[in-house]
Amino acid sequence: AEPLKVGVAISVFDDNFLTALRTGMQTYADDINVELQVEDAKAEVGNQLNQIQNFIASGVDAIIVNPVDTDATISMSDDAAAAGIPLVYVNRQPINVDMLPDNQAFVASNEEDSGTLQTQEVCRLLGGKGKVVVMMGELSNQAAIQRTKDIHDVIATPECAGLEVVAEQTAKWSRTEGSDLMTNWISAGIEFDAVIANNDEMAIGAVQALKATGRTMDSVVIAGIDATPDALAAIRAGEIDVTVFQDAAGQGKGAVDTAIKLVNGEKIEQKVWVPFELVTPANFEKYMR
Amino acid sequence: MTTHTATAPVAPTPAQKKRLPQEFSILLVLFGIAAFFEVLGWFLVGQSFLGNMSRLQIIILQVSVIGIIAVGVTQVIITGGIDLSSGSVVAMSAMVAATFAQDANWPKIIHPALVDLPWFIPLMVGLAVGAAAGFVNGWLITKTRIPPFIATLGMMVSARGVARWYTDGSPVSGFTESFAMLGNGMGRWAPVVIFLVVAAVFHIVMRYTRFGKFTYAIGANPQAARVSGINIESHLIKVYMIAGLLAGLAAMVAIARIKTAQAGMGLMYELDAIAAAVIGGVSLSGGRGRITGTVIGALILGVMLSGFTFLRVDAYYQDIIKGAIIVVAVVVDIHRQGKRSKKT
Amino acid sequence: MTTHTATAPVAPTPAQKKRLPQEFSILLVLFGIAAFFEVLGWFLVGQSFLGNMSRLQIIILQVSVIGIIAVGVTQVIITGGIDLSSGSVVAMSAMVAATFAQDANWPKIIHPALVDLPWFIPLMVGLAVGAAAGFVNGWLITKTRIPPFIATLGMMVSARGVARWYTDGSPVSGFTESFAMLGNGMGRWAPVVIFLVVAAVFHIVMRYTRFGKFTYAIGANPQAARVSGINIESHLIKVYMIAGLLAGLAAMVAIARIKTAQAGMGLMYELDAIAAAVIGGVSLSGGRGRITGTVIGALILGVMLSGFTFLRVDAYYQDIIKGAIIVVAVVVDIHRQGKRSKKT
Amino acid sequence: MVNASQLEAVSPRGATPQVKPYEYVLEVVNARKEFPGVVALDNVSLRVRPGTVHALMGENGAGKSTLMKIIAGIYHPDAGEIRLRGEAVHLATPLAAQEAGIAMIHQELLLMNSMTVAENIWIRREPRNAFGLVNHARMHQMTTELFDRLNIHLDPDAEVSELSVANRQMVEIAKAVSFNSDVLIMDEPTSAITEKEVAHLFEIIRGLREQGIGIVYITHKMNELFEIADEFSVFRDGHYIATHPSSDVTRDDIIQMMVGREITQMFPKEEVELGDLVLSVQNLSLEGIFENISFDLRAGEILGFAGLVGSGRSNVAETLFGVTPATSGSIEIDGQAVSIKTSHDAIKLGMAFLTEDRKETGCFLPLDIQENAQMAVIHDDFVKYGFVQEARLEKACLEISQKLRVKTPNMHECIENLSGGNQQKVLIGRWLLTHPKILILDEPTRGIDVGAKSEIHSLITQLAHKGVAVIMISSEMPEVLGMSDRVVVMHEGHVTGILDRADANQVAVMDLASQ
Ligand SMILES: Nc1ncnc2c1ncn2[C@@H]1O[C@H](COP(=O)(O)OP(=O)(O)OP(=O)(O)O)[C@@H](O)[C@H]1O
Ligand SMILES: Nc1ncnc2c1ncn2[C@@H]1O[C@H](COP(=O)(O)OP(=O)(O)OP(=O)(O)O)[C@@H](O)[C@H]1O
Ligand SMILES: [Mg+2]
Ligand SMILES: [Mg+2]
Repeated sequence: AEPLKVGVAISVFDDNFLTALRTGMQTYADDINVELQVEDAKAEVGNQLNQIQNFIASGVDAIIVNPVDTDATISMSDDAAAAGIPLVYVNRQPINVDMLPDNQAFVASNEEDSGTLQTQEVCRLLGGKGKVVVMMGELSNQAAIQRTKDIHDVIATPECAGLEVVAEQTAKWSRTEGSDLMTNWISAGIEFDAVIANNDEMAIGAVQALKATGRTMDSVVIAGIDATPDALAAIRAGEIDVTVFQDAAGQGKGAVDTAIKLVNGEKIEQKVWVPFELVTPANFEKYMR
Repeated sequence: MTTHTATAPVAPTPAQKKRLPQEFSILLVLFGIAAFFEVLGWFLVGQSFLGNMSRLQIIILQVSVIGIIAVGVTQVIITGGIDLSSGSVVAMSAMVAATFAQDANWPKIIHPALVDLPWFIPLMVGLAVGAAAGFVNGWLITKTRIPPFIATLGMMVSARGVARWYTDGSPVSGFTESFAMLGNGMGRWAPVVIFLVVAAVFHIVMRYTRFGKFTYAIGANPQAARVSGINIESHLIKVYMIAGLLAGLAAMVAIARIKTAQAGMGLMYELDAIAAAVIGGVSLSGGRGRITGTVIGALILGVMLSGFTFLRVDAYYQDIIKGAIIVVAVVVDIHRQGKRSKKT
Repeated sequence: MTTHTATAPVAPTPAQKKRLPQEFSILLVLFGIAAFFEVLGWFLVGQSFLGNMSRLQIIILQVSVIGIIAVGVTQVIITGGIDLSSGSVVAMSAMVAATFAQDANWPKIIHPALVDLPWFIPLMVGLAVGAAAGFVNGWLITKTRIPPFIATLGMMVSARGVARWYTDGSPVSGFTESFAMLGNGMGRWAPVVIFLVVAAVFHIVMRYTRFGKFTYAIGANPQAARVSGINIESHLIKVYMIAGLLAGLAAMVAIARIKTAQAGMGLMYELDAIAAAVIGGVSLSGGRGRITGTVIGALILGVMLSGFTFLRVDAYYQDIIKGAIIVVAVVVDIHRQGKRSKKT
Repeated sequence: MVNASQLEAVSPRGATPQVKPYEYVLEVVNARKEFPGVVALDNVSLRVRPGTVHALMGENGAGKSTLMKIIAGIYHPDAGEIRLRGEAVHLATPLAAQEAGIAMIHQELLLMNSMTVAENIWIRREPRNAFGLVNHARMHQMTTELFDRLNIHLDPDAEVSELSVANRQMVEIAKAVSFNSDVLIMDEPTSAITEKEVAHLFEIIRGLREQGIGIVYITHKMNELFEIADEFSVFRDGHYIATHPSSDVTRDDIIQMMVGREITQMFPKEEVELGDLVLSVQNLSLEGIFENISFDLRAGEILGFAGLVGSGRSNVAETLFGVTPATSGSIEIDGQAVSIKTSHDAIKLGMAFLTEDRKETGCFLPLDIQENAQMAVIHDDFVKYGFVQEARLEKACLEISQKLRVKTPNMHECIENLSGGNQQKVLIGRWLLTHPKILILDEPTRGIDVGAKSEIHSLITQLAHKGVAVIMISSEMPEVLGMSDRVVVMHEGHVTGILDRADANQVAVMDLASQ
């Protein structure tokens, strides 16, 4: 039979996590003989809408979207529904997640867990007490906002009430900016026991800056999210203490599976959660591939 | 000594040879690219590229926003300037105007007192914000004499900052139905209609009005323009204001179409708009170029985008090829126009 | 009728007044901005801005990469051209070279046969990739006569595509210790040293060699340069190749410093590099500007970045202010240089 | 001044005068060059003997510059041969021509404005030290030596952009001389300089001639011809007409050959009944540039402005026209005090201003002839509701360009492709379209051939007849003296005297001009 044709609109290729998601998706699709057409919106919402409409014009069987702007999903949903093409959102929660048409779904990990898992582990390592600096991702990004909120939520619980956030700034998900931000903090004389970063890249940047000033890695707890290969290597080197594995490939695979089910008219759960997993020096080897 | 009959020095050939318009060569490039996709389409996908109404619609639809911006940018380039701020001005106008376009049912309203306003209010706000940004650009360029590249680069960075700051980076959605018509009305053709009207108006302005003639004159030789009695300062300010206004209009069409405004919108639009103009034969050194060329340039970009998806070209290769096509389009155009650019 | 003593028709002031170097005014701008942060620092943060070695280091460190690119871009701008491709060329060189810089212990090796190579091999690869991209730019500009803006815009788009395509978008990490020294050696001063050496070399090249004179001549008046016997084509190709090579070098320093290479690297670096040059007094219309100016321009950008973080300025405001400072720096520079631009 | 022994010190190749095995140092045989739509040169030949000044004459657009550019390796001929010192050569690039011993002063100034005088002169030939680095001190010294030799007073380290047009012209001359070439081409070297510099240049040329250099000299100034040229060749419409020793012919013969008809009157000045006072300027000053300029101008009067280069004549004109508004002083037009802050103000008051530098402040090079001609008139005239009245305008432009005998196929030719003289006519047309009451002409016949020059002169006379008041700045003494009712003489930003036609003669003017 003709292989299924699925159009995939990724918000931005230049993102390590989304690259893992994308390659996971591609590998899986190749295995089960599904043809993917992957597009890069370059973080621009208008581009993405155009790509989806181009998919519709080309008559794909299903569309998978990793939205640039989770508010923009209504018109995407409308367009796909009007053309009768099934649509799956992946990784980023669309604003209309609770009113999706029948042949649409959402596959992701629940961001409420990521920051929570991460901060709880930091809290445990510090014994519930200490000064924390927070490196935020790009502020327009829902995950950055949610993960930062998670941190504050955990600190608001009685067990971790001894934690105090002494500085909180954005390093735009980037290693270079993370490193520069950390250097600036250090030179501003800010003291802290832990760094909680919204992702691993910024955490690695912080490590590099800290090492440069001669601070020993045992004296500070560093936490990231994503469990990228670089972060796992840093855990092995004793530099990063905590990260959270978000199953990128799992989300990609889940999105393809869900799309196929929708094409076949199967009844499915409209929200598919792929769980987060805590990664520490005790279990990191499991995640090294 | 050879003998010569004296001829009158002025000999306007009575039957002036009608030359092909400059845009002709770039139009051929457009057709060439379209034909290329058509042929490959039959071979690789077994489908017609152009014989598909919804694809034709999306081709024009997706260049409408860039096209509207490019019309304004074309004027700026003809004066010998450049506008790098368009993309950021789009974002800024979009964010500000969007907060006036929300309907009362939306969970995340920015100004609770200002909901369900008629559609033209956010539209006016968007245009005004764009024009204001353009005014600042023009003012800086004429009064402080900094190069347009720098003035608009500064605006590019600052306007993006304003866009982010305005709602703390959160997107704004939930527009009234009437406002959304700007991007979806007329059977979804509204953006295209707006684009074509804008292009037609400015085609006429540039070719048949004093304003247009002065714009070319300034780009061709600002000092001579000044001696000819043209008030360069006020004219340039107008030109940059129009460019800003059109960026604002583009923003309104874009957000009405996608029904959300986001601070990251319009990233790199300035480059696409400039590329459309230059592919269309507008000279970056000023004084040369036409709106029709820019429209064709924008269409080339649109055909490329759709064509790639149609042929299922990998996103990686898309960029590689897109870069090459921009170059080739301009090369072909220059070589067809040939003679004019022969000078060292 | 007033009486006048007869003077020689042309009057060169006998005692030639030694003029201040052009960079003087922009140096004042740099000091002004630094002083501004210093004062605000004491008021708002209760700390010295400059009296902190590690901050001074990071200021220079974070501009090193942009600075190296900007040196190459400065040459290009002096010829009257522009290079929009630097950021993408950084990404492309980084990706390609990085796959030759991995050590054997890394879990995701790209070429398993090519690990633990000596540091200069990836370095050479990176430089070669950059120079090749520059060569293509120069070749396109001189042989097909397309404007530099278009040639390098095409390269910007294409090179980014190549960078993504090369490893399917996945980042490359796990560099050998020896390679990482390029970005971390000499007590982390390596990037700064490389930057300053590059700047010094090209300062000499531009001022004291024929190569430099030709570069200025081409930018000042290409026709005059041509009739003076300069081979514009071959010279421009060299200039663009050097710009590409330096982008490649910047890429090597950048990835060695952050120990990873990503396809998204270097985004917008071209604009920062151009901004550094123009802030430093390099004229976009060609023929004017110096490497020292560019270095100061880069430092202004670096001071701004650090200053904002130091004062804990909100990211939103950072952009707004950064845009304004770029403009103000150039305005101040132009007004201090004053007379030269008096002509209408 | 310059003498041969001084020049001997830095003598060119082949310095020792010896029997030369060739008669002509430069020969062009049957050259042809076609541009899209124009045959610029058709089967022309030119032979230049060493040690002579060979003048090349012809109307605007005759193909003189084109041939020179071929000799200098800038253009490639479609057919024909070039022989240097008797041998056929192929000059593929300007560099090849330079190396073959050809130097050229270009008609349009070709200097690198943002570089210094010294850098301009020695570009590609910079002295270098042991490390291969440019030796600036030596370069400065070489420039000073060159300038001393040529008696030029310029700062070698000055930026060219700071120099006046005349001084830039001198830099070009010095640069060309510095090559010590066998063939020196001078394409209208005197178009931007006054009599004094011209005399000086002729000294230089005579020195070079003594050294055996073959000089090709192009000019439209007939009076220069007999002073300096040994031989001359005439081109017309891209064709070779004739070559003669200058002793054999009269000036009228040459004009006859160039134009193909006779031009009886060079300066057709006619007595015109002067009308009312139109313009009255009192104590006009522009700080640092000129001071206390006062003069009156009547309808139908032609007021000449004479002075040395840099005396401030152009600056006064620019100020009158609002390009650089005055810092003090008053201007009255028709008895009304007026304030002229911009050129637009001036145009509205019925003024028109032909600037001296075609390329910098005159032409819109990328635009066509009509667009160039119409630019000053579409402020109010020819405009309805902001729309330009194309048809009316085209007719008017065509009319004026026919009247001025602009040589072009049609109104939509790009002005860039016209010869300099024809460009000048289009610019005059631009201002005539505005029907000015006061017409300011700054070097109106610069670079214009005799035929066109006399046309322009009779046009000026006609305008005067119609009651137009004319201010004419000119560095060509016969022109000022021949055309003016009165002559204002300027020196270093001051008016040193106003002479009536009867009192105005060469000596009187030069006296006032150099004080
Ligand atoms: N680059 C060009 N493209 C097209 N036509 C040209 C070009 N250069 C010159 N021409 C045409 O060739 C002819 C000869 O021009 P040229 O400049 O040689 O004249 P000229 O004798 O030097 O005139 P002038 O005295 O005005 O300088 C003219 O008709 C001119 O329009
Ligand atoms: N923009 C300017 N800035 C400074 N000095 C200037 C400027 N323009 C002209 N000058 C100087 O003013 C003086 C008068 O120049 P102007 O061009 O008016 O003289 P001119 O008598 O018309 O001579 P020319 O025959 O060269 O046109 C010159 O010394 C010139 O260098
Ligand atoms: Mg000529
Ligand atoms: Mg003058």
